Amino acid sequence: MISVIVNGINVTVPGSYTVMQAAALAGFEIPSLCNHPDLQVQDRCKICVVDINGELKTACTETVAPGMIVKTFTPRVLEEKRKNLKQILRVHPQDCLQCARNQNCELQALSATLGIRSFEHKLLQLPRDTSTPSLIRDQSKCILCGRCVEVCNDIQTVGALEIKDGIVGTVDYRPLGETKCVMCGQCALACPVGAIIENEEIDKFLAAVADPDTVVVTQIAPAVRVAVAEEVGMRTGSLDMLQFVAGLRQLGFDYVFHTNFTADLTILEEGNELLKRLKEGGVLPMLTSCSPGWINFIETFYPEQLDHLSTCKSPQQMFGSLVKTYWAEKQGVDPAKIYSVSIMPCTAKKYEAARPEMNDSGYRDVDLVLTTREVGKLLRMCGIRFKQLEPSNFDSLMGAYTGAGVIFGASGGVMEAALRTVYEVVTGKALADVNFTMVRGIQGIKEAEVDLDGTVVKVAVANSLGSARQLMEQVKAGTSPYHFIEVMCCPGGCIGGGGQPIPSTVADRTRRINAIYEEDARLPLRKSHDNPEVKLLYDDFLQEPLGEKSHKLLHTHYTPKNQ
Amino acid sequence: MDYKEIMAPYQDLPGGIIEAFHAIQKEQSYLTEDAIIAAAELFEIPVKDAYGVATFYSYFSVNSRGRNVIRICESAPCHIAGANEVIAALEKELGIKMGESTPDGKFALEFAECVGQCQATPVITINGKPYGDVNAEKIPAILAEYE
Amino acid sequence: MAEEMRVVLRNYGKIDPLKIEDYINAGGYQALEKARSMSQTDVIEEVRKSGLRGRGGAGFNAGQKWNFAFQAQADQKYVICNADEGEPGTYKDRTIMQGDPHSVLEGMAICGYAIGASKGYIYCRGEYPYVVDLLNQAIDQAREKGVLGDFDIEVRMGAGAYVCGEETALIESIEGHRGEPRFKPPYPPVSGLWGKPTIVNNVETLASVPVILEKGGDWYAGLGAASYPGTKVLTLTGDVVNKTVIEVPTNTTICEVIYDFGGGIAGGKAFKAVQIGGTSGAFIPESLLDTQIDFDSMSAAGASLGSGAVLVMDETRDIVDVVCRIAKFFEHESCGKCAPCREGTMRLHKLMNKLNAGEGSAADIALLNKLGRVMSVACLCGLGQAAPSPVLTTIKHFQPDYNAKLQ
Amino acid sequence: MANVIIDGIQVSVPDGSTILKAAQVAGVHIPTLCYHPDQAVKANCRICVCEVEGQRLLQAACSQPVWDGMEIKTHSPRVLEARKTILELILAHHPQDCLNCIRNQNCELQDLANEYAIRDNPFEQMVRGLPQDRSTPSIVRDPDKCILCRRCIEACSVFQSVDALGLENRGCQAMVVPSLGKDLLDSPCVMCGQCIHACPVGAIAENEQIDEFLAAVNDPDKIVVTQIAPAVRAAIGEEVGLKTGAMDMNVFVAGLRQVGFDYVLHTNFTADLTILEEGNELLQRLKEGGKLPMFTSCSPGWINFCETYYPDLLDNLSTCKSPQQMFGALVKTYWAEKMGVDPSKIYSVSIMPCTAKKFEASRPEMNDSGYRDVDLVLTTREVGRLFRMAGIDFSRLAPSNFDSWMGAYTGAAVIFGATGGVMEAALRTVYEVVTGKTLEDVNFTFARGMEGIKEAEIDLDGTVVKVAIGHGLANARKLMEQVRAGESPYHFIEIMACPGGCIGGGGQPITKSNAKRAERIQAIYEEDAGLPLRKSHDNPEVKAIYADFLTEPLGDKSHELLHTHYTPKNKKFL
Repeated sequence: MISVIVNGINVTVPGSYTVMQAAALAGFEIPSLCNHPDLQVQDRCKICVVDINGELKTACTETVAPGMIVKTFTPRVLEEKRKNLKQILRVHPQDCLQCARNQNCELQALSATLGIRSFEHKLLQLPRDTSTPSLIRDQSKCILCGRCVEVCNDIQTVGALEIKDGIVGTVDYRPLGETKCVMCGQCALACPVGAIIENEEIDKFLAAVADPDTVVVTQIAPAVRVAVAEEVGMRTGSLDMLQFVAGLRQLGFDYVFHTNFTADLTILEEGNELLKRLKEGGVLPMLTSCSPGWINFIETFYPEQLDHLSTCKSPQQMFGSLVKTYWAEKQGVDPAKIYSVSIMPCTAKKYEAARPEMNDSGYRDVDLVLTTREVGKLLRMCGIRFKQLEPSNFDSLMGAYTGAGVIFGASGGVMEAALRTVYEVVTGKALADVNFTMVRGIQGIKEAEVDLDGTVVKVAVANSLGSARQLMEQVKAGTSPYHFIEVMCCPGGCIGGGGQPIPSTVADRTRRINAIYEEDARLPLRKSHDNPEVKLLYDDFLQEPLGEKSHKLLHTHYTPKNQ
Repeated sequence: MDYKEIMAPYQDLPGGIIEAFHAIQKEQSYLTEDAIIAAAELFEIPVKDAYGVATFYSYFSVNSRGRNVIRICESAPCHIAGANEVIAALEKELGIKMGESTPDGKFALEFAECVGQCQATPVITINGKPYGDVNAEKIPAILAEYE
Repeated sequence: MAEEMRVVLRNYGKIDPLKIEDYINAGGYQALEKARSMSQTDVIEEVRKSGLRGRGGAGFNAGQKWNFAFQAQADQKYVICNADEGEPGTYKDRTIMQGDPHSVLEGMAICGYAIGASKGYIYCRGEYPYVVDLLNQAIDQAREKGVLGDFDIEVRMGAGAYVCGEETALIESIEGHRGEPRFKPPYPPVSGLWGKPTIVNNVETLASVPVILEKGGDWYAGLGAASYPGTKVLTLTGDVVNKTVIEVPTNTTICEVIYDFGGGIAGGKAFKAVQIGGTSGAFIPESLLDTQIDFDSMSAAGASLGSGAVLVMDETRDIVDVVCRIAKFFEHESCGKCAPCREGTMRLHKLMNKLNAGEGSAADIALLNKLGRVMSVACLCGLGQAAPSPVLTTIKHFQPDYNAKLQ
Repeated sequence: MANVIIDGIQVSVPDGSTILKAAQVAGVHIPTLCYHPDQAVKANCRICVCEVEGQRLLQAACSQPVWDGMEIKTHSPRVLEARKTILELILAHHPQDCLNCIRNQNCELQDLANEYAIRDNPFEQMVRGLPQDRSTPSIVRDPDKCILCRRCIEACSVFQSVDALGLENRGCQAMVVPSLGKDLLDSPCVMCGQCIHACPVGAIAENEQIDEFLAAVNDPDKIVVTQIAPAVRAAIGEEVGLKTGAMDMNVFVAGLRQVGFDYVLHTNFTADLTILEEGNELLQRLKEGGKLPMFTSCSPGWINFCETYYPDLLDNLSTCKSPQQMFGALVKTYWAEKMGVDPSKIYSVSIMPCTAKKFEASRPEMNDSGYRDVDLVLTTREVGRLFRMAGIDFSRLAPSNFDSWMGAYTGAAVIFGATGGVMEAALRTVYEVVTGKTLEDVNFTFARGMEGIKEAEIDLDGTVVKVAIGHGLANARKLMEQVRAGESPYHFIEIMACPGGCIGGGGQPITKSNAKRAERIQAIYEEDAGLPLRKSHDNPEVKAIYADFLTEPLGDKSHELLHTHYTPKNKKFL
């Protein structure tokens, strides 16, 4: 332990502490732009300068030393901070009033904090990169903090972004759509400003609502509810699902359904697929296929392993093809008039919905994907105050769900849901305890062995593409010991998706995961095969898992990406 | 100029400040600061309100301008009847641009919206008196009336 | 061949406007006398029954309006004659006041009796100083003759603000303020001039009243179109043979107005467009010429009767140029109080200028449409709500003119 | 009662309620911009437009009354299109400089732009390009940022009856301007800064002088001394994310030391002193037949107002300087002597809830110490910014005591921050001085609260003194008209320029509503009640200063340092 004096206050801290951490303990927040709680020290913005024994140094890089005297706020320090900030502001567009990160921007907040009143402004107007349906990069707004690069390379191991010639950008300055980008959007969560954001499609939604001939239906992904509360100033997970439904009706949705419904359906299809592969000697380990960022990743980096993927479409796309067939038929609605909107925690879902093959219903299966953030914007735009809203039920036929559907939102959830069903199907017994806690939590790779009446199934769960890569290297080498692997592209699973509220730090993600399992625990039905509307769907329409209709509407194939 | 004396007849007229401003402008064609202050005192309203009124109406000017105010209608009917040629002719004749006054302080040239003489477009007014079916040839004679 | 029907202009050109005796000899002030022999409610009922609707543009039933003011309890009420005829292309109120001022005074006095007001104002636009003189003379004569009884009328002069044609802006102006409209409700019949119940009627409306009292509401209701009975005074301007003022029954069609009364297009050219109702009116293409001029028929055709100005344009006219000029008018005349009008009129003009200069794009036209749509429903008063009408209707009906100027 | 349905929610509201009121009852949020809870309805921004079933026109929620059976949609596609378009229009005419705007992160327009997710504004960006008005030491106007909501005009005219701001021109040329289109300094502006609170954006703000403070701190030869005005503590917490009144005084002192003050003293000290001087002045006037009623003179906005609008009544003003200026004169004389420091090295900074104090400190006559008595005035907001710049976590900061000689105070001084406080403090002292008895209850509750004019009769052992309290200059005007007409029944009148007194001063955290002012007042009286000493004459350091330096109230030294005179303002344009 080392004692240092920060602004005249004596603090004793571990020797590994940076000055920034020591100052925080003494009660002084040292602002910074490039610093991120989950990432490495970047030391790029130089905003965190402090006076250490009379010298100006960055607080994020300096570690404490005995007898150190630190001053975090002197006229000289402030002048230096302002000078460094103005250096960044100099080339930053002054368009806060039209920026997607207005009022949720670290640069804007810092400018206010440091009382910037004037600065030299020489804007370099660079083009916006709109080459993907998922993400928009606005290079003009980049402040060179490097956080996106670290996330893309170190956490996701995608390597679409790099720092070269002092510029943070795509590899070889190529449009994002021509890089290895999997559109997971983790970069958007890391960005302190508006340099990388989701492709906002609010206006398309508003136009659909304004069109009296259109029936606007929506599905809500499992991870959305817990996080959307954060967008409207409520605690994580505190928004009641049925009030959320009421809020969505206020926004103009004609029918509100739940992706949880097709999550349950996925379990029946995918569980049976797994059993079939186990029984009939199919390609193993089988890999889950719900996460479009993950699909993009495997198509790009492990094209030769595509056979391992379950042929199941993601719940979003299963839903899309069913709503314009099964539901339209039952409801007596012209499918041509249905405008199918999905609310997703995910930016890659925008890409998935736009895939050319995703039109098995005879129409675009999903017309529009809105992220949690975009729905948050809509809720704020329409002034929705959830507390005042009478709870409203989901619409029927595709609105019922079980706890198994809910936990799809967290890493390990698909695995746990599958195990709940597979166990009962194989053994014919009721599970004594539906909680498979060994697959829960935020750690990158989790594994378990499950005894199905004598057959031991080995499973693994990975979240973040860096973790996925580890498991895939085993698969590729033929050394994978697993029968079934769940992969979620984003750290923590969908609750940490690229479309989720900003910030999405590990702490935020953990809170959301907890909220997911709390919801699961509260529900009367927690096993997918108990979902009454799923049963009805098989009785009335699909007949059986992996049947002909299922194959047409619920399954797909994958193609290698040649980047 | 004794502004208060000019405005006195309107003093007891509720809301008579607009009439009072008209009266002052009859004498000197625009409203000076002193005139506005005098009006505010006379009508017992804040100066800022008197100023607000003086700058709201297009007939009032708070800037010095020529004695005889020529206003050219440029509303649609006059516009299609050739108001632009009349404007050009006036500018040429007086040697000033729209919005300016002649150096001798005799004329001010201003745009006006419709003056309600649309049976005889294009129309100009001088000190409120309308002249219809104006064209470039007629202008010298009209101006001569104000020599 | 359609024929003029002179109700409002019954004495126009027949009497000396400066001789009250002429007016009285022509039967003037008898309606007022008759009204005063009736109960207030009967007078109002007679006017209501006539179906007379405001001739200033809004088309509200006059009797109903009077009834609101009659019902309102107050120690003082006012009648205001709106003579702030500011719509470009309109001079019918001037014609009425210049030709037959007493018909207006009599109409005001009848209204005053009906609602219980002893004081009237005529708010005459600043562009008509000579009319103000004439009205003052007429009022003096009427006072001398004692025909107005205890009803007093004062003339107030505007000072160049189109927006003062809006009744609450007009009231503000009489009160000596900036002519900015008030938000409504409260409406003037409940709270108007100095917060008192006030009727603001247009010159033409008031000039119609004596005849209605004299011949009966039923008689008037039988004239013209049933939903908007009576006659309408129109002023014909632009590329029409007869630039003149006419009065016709309200079931007359636009075609009849232009060709029968106006003598058709001047110079042997072909018709292109007509803008009716003043500068905020819709542009009407040939295909709609058979529309009747009454309020409801015009509304159904996406147009308005407005003040009754009829601006005819021949085939040579550049619609975009004319609309650009109109947009400048609104930029100049917006009072600046409400944001969509203050900013919107300026943007309409800027965008029209851009298009007119051949620098515009299809996106600019789309933006004009959006802006116009919003202004027409969100502005505080009629000025901002109507300002986009020429733009929107020409984009709709004269698309080729716009396309020809696109970049 | 009218039953209405808003976005499907049924509510019953009194007849005549506006849609906005009904929406509040229903818990439905409708955005506003020109609307101000304490002002008249303006309906000019049109942001609050809603759709009423069966109507072609959208209606402004702030002005449209409901009727029984009315069905309202607050966010239908038509409504959203209108609001977005109106915002785009306003934004296209507003400078894009959030990153260096004084209202960044505390701006109603920025909020709305965010709420309506304005992105690519289709309207071409235009800025008026008008010059900033920096003519006064208190207030900076940036007309380019004005959105013409007119809230400042109403604050100036209706709350304050100052009539400095009005409208000029019309249409898109319309502008809010000081009278006659001049600079603020040439207008009747009293620099109270109430317009700043009313402004939703950065078009009117205090003259920010943080950099001058930092330069002084940076100068090793300067001893930076501060005084804190009574109303500051109650509100400063709001600037750093604490609840109103939640900032502990001694933690606040510690915070001030962190940002660079060498000595932290308290204006409360001279507030107590003011009571002794002013109380004795009142007694003298009562006894010797001086000019009555006597007016308090602590509030510089009020002094400006009196000098501007009631020059004929200047003799009624107490000759006492304001506590700020008494402090300024003493810190460079008495305190310098006591501390043994060179007064020329003292840089005297006062932390004030007030913008007019900046003007007061710059008055040429305010140099009785032989130096500028007060070198710099920082408002509560500016100090809040300093705290945020320094990143101070107040929950972790150890409390620190005031420095001595001019740091002690009583509850009587604390309540100077609220309307009625000076009166109550004076009565606590005057009563005991005149009667020689101890007050049983020091709480003169009649003097408290947000009511515009408060009055009372106080029996001082047989002598009945009539007093009145006015806050907000419109109320002051009412009392002054009585005085001018010779009809004022009062002996002593307290006036504070700002609604609610100093807690509502123009330099306080931006407050849109009187409700917030009432909260701060409560915090003030809670502090008073918690103090051991609550009467100015009990202040030990005040006793010391009379014993050591001043000798007696209204004595020679007092007259030299603590009293002043007033001069009529020859403003041509009232």
